[in-house]
Amino acid sequence: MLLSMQGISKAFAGVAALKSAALEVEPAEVMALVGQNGAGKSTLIKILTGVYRRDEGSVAFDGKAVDFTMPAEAQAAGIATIYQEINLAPQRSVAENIYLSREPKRFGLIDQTAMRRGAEAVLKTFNLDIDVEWPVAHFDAATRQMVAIARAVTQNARLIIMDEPTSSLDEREVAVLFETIRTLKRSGVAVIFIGHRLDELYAICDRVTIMRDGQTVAKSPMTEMPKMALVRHMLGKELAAFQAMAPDEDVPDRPLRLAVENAGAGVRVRDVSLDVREGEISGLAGLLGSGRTETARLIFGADAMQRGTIRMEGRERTYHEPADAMADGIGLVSEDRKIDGIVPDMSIRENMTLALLPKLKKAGIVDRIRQDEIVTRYIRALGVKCASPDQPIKELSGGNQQKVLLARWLATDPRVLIIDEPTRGIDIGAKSEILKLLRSLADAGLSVLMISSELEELLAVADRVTVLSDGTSVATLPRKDLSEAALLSAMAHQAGPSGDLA
Amino acid sequence: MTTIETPAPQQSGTLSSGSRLFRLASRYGTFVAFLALIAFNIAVTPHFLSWQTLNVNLTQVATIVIVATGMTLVIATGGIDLSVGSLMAISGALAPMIFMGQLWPVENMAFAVTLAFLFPVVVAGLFGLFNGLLVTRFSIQPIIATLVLFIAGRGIAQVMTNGNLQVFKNEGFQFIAMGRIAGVPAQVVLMIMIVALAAAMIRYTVIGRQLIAVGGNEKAARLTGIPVKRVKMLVYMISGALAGVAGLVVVARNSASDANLVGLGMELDAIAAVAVGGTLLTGGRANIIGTVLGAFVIQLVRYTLLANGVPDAAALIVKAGLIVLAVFIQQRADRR
Amino acid sequence: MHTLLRPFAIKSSVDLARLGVILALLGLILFGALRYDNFVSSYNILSFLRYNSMFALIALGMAFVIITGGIDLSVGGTAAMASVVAALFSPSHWAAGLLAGMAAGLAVGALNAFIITKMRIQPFIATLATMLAAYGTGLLLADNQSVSVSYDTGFTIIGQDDFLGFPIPAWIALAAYILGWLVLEKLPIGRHILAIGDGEATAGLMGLKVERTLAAVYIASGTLAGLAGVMLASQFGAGQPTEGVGWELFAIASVVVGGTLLTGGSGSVGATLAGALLLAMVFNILNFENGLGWISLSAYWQSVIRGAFLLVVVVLQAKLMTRHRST
Amino acid sequence: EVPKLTQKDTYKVGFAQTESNNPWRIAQTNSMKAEAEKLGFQLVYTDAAGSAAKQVADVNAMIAQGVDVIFLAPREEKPLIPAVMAAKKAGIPVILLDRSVDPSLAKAGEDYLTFIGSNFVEEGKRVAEWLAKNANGKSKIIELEGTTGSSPANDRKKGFDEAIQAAGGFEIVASQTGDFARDKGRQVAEALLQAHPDADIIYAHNDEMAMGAIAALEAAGKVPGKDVLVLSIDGGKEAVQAVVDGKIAAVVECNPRFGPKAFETMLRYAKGEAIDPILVNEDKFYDASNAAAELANAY
Ligand SMILES: Nc1ncnc2c1ncn2[C@@H]1O[C@H](COP(=O)(O)OP(=O)(O)OP(=O)(O)O)[C@@H](O)[C@H]1O
Ligand SMILES: Nc1ncnc2c1ncn2[C@@H]1O[C@H](COP(=O)(O)OP(=O)(O)OP(=O)(O)O)[C@@H](O)[C@H]1O
Ligand SMILES: [Mg+2]
Ligand SMILES: [Mg+2]
Repeated sequence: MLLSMQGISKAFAGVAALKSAALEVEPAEVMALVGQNGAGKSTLIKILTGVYRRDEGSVAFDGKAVDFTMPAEAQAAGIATIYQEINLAPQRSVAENIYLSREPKRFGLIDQTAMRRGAEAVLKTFNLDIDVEWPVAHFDAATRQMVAIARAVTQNARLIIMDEPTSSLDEREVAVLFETIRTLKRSGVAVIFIGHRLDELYAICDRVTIMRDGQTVAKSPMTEMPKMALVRHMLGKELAAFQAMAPDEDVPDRPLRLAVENAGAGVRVRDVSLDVREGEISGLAGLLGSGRTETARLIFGADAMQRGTIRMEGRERTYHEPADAMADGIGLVSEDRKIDGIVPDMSIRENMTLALLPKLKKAGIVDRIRQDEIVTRYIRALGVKCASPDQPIKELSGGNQQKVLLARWLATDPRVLIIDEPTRGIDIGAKSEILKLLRSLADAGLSVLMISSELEELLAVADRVTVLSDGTSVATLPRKDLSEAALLSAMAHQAGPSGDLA
Repeated sequence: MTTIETPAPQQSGTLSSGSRLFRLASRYGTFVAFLALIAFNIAVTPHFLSWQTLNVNLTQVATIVIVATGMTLVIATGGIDLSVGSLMAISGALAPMIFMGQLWPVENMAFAVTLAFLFPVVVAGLFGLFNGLLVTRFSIQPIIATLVLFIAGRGIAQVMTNGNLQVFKNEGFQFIAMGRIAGVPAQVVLMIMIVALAAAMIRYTVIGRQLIAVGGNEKAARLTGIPVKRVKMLVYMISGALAGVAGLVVVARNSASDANLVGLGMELDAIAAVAVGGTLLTGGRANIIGTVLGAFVIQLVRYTLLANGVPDAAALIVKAGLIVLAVFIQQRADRR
Repeated sequence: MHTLLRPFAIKSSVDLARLGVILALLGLILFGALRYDNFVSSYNILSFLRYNSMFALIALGMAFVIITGGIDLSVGGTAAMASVVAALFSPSHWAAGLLAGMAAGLAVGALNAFIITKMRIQPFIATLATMLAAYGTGLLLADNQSVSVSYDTGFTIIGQDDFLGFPIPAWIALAAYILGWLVLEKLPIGRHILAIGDGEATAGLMGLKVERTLAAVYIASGTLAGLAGVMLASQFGAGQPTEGVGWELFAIASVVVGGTLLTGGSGSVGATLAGALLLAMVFNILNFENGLGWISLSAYWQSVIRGAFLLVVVVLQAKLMTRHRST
Repeated sequence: EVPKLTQKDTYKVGFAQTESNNPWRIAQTNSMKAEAEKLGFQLVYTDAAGSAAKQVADVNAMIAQGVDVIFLAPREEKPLIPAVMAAKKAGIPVILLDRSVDPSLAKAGEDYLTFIGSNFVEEGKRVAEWLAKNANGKSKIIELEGTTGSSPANDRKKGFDEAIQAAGGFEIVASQTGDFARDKGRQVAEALLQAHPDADIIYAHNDEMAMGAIAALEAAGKVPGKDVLVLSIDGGKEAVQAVVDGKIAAVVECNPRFGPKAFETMLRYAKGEAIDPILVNEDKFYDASNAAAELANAY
């Protein structure tokens, strides 16, 4: 056995995150680690790699008892880790990030050429052709994720841990990643794969370990664990159905709420036109780097729009600041919760009501009673797993943070909600809850502009999908024309020169 | 398929009463340090237990607290304000010039004194606004942005007075430092009012919560519609204005304004008070009461060393050790 | 991009700011040369370099500290204390003075490292405290007075003599800067320092030995401050426990004018040198301006002008950076 | 030998001031400036902002600019030696004002022309001697020192402490720095009076701290001049007025008006006259007996 973690317990400030959890991995196998948001997956991993110290339990790696006190030791022992929140040094170059802490050297000095060549070579195997000397911050989330994966893969580790590696990847890249994992497996490397997309787990994993509430509740070969059983173990109950929720027919005569015409700024958004109507979910699809996030930021006034017009409920508007867009009833749940979303040291309560604060005041003073009422309501409605509303949001698991951010915007009662990758990092139970919630809000009159890389999600809830390619809106598919094939072909057909699908 | 039997869920969140006591004690780390200092003084320092001691320490700490309150707000947004000492000098130089008729003739003394209270504070506030502008409009890092006025501000005060000492006697104006309200020194009353207002602002008002959010994650704050720039300009302005108030107190207390020395080194005392009080310099938190306690600790350390005849050189070392110790205790408390 | 051009590529707004400081330095030199007699005389250049080498050394250490996202306020106090220690040891041997002074600096650096990495106190507060402690120790050791160095053991050569026509302090500073450049740009630890400045937690997760690296940086900064203290003692013939006030701010300003962000994660050794020289040049120019006799600048106007100059430099730099960012 | 000074109509003279953060220094600078203006000389003025090292750099900049004479108010005895030597090497005569340099390293009449000024040790001593005669049974002293490490603070302490020891019957109950500043002086006096309520003499190293001490006394409900004797050094107008008012018991003058004497000495040297190595300022002593009469002459 390569890795054996037994009886692991860990409490944060007296609240148990792990209660005697266990994890075992054989050499050359891909072990799926699944569980609801907050089940303790990331914590278990961080205990293994020495980020946190365990309260109880034992860890054996490669037959020897180990107790890493910092990630450097785990790395030296042959464990490479891609953490859930992508951990790269943003201002350092791609090449440096891949080789950080084990730089190639010549005469004691860093061998820049070897480093660049090496980085280019690995990234080529991931079909990524980028200038490796640019800072990582220059690239989008997906590219960064790939760089993090490349870094882990090139460490010659015996065990690679991937905590939700695919959450910001599109299908092409997922395919590339899986090919890489298979290659690793063939060379005897074991992989721990944490993820919420069940199809992916079944596609790549050999065995599965299921966690619930800080405990290991089941483990079995993947093939012996039917989907329904897996979900039941995970949730501790049956899953509510997750099917098409959008009405089958178009309702063309709904009034237009938000109309964007020929919007553009810089090179990332060239020419985007899209409509969001009253009471509908309008999807925004596109390959990685097609400019969806940038478009959302333009509409919301977070970046300056250089060309084009925005019409909100018929009136032409210019938004210089997010506050302007908010005043018109627009909200944006941003894609990167760590950078653009949470205020880490503030409590859940405060984070949830941040956007709402100006409306919560009486003579400049926050109305605590209403605040509490709203917070309690949304914690219950979205099932946020937390010790109390006063807990700092940074202590929540990734998925639960996402729920708080969603609540932040729902609480403002917006007329248009732009939502960028709403279910990233959210467990399957909560995912269908969130989609259902969005759908019912739309049915009640809210207009949603939903950016998603998961086509099935768009297919399930969107009334209409606009497809972006290389910063340009290339197609708008009405409900009746929506299908995975249609979306893919629209995305691929118009893919720019850098696109591989042609 | 193997399924592990789920053990009965354990009760979590229970703590032994001993560790709970420790948590309680260390949660108020600064307060404990403060009490320890008082106990030490009662035992060692001659004539410590008297009203006059309290009076001396309260009046001396007032200016630090006033400045440190503004500093806490600035630090909460992730900034820092090095210019406070220089702004004290500017406001301290301006006030006597007004009621001594050097700027414009004094026709009505009551009016001139009122103006001498308001005008310098407004000017200091405007200089603070200037800091804020540098930080927001030009995205200059706070240390450097406020370093500009740290260097130039005292020069401005010196140029205004030609470096000369301004000696004056003006009962109306000096009430702010010499007067008593219900037996309590006026500057102490002023200090309490400012602290109470600031604490209430942080805790209860929208703008207070917003400035914490700005310090905690500026990008996220902007995306929730918080007017980040305006919030920042406001805190720098408040910090400047409060430094202006402190400058008035100092010159009023001394019956003299010396542009060269008023507020010299105040920025470090204020920052130390904030840090000892448990507000992280990285922003995203503000603990006004902690700052007050921090300032009290620093004042008491100073008093203790003076009263016990510790020579200056050794006093510096002791002060250094105590600052580190106090912050250490406070941080351990926070982490628990 | 053509491979030859690669190193010159402006990949970040910070690169542009660095270019700006070098241009500003050249501009100021040109201004001085055209306006004042004897400004470019060898006497002025050499005494300028001799005097400012101390500050350049401190700025170098500060640059590394700031790149990690920290700050070191103790450098001035450390230099003062080290000058006293060096002076006290100088009678036995010149090398004893040199090493003792550097060791004193190293000790303060190590104390900083301990307080910051082990006690986990923020650098600003930790080094504020050690600044006080260093001054106190220096005053105690010196008995509140300047301590004469020995003129017999050759200790004063370090600060007062020339080598190949250049002041020895300038050689020392130059050597330190070349070493610093090598460390930052060419050695793994330099990259680690940058990565730590980018995000300490992240760097830890990427397997860097954060504490050890941080400790090395603070120790280096302390040692460089110690070396500056040795120069102070040697150049002026005395250990001076009350010198060094405000040196830390000068060093911080130099680093920032050199385009290094206080938020850490980026920085350049060369531009720091340019920044230090630029700010020092302002003093030199003000002295010459006084000599012209057009305006007899009072000391007060001098500080207003220095502040205004700093303002102009940082505002221009900020403009450069935002312009670059938006394109 | 000291470099020669040729006789000219006008000169370019350098004045390297140490700092300008107190009234005394400002008076000194103004006096120098006024005299240079009167004579029509070009004055190159620098301010070292309290740093001996910067002062050396300032002197070097003066040398580079080719001044004829350098007036140097050395911040410290030892660190300014390189400046004196550099000027000598460059052929520029140096006149030291108000503080001297280490006599074992540089000599008057050899390395520099002369030293004009007062003797800080002597000042402290004069205060102590006055006290010995006029204390009227008061004996417990609080001493407010100048800035730690500065030579006037060290010397005024030394002169006073030694003489008061010699006089016998006195006790210095506390001695702490007030940084030569009024505010700090007041705060320190407040704390010390609190810890030592029996103190009945306050000796301050300069007027500013003495004024602060008076404020502290009044705040503590004591009467300066009656309950507690306040003594000071510097003798500026405000302090002499306080002597007249009975708040300060006695003050030793330390006159900052160096201009006339400094330039006169320089011109005499240019004419070829021999100059004494030390030109001591005649400093007055004010107490109740003469303060009212001398008030008009105080600086
Ligand atoms: N640093 C911390 N301080 C306090 N509580 C924490 C901390 N880190 C994690 N927790 C808590 O531990 C529990 C497990 O969190 P963890 O991040 O391991 O969940 P996860 O299974 O990775 O969830 P997700 O799928 O959302 O990423 C959560 O309840 C979380 O709030
Ligand atoms: N593989 C890549 N190589 C170079 N640049 C890239 C790459 N991927 C993205 N980018 C940059 O990102 C820009 C658009 O990013 P944006 O985040 O708007 O896209 P997105 O469609 O929202 O993608 P995501 O799925 O990551 O959210 C592109 O114009 C490009 O400059
Ligand atoms: Mg997780
Ligand atoms: Mg995106």
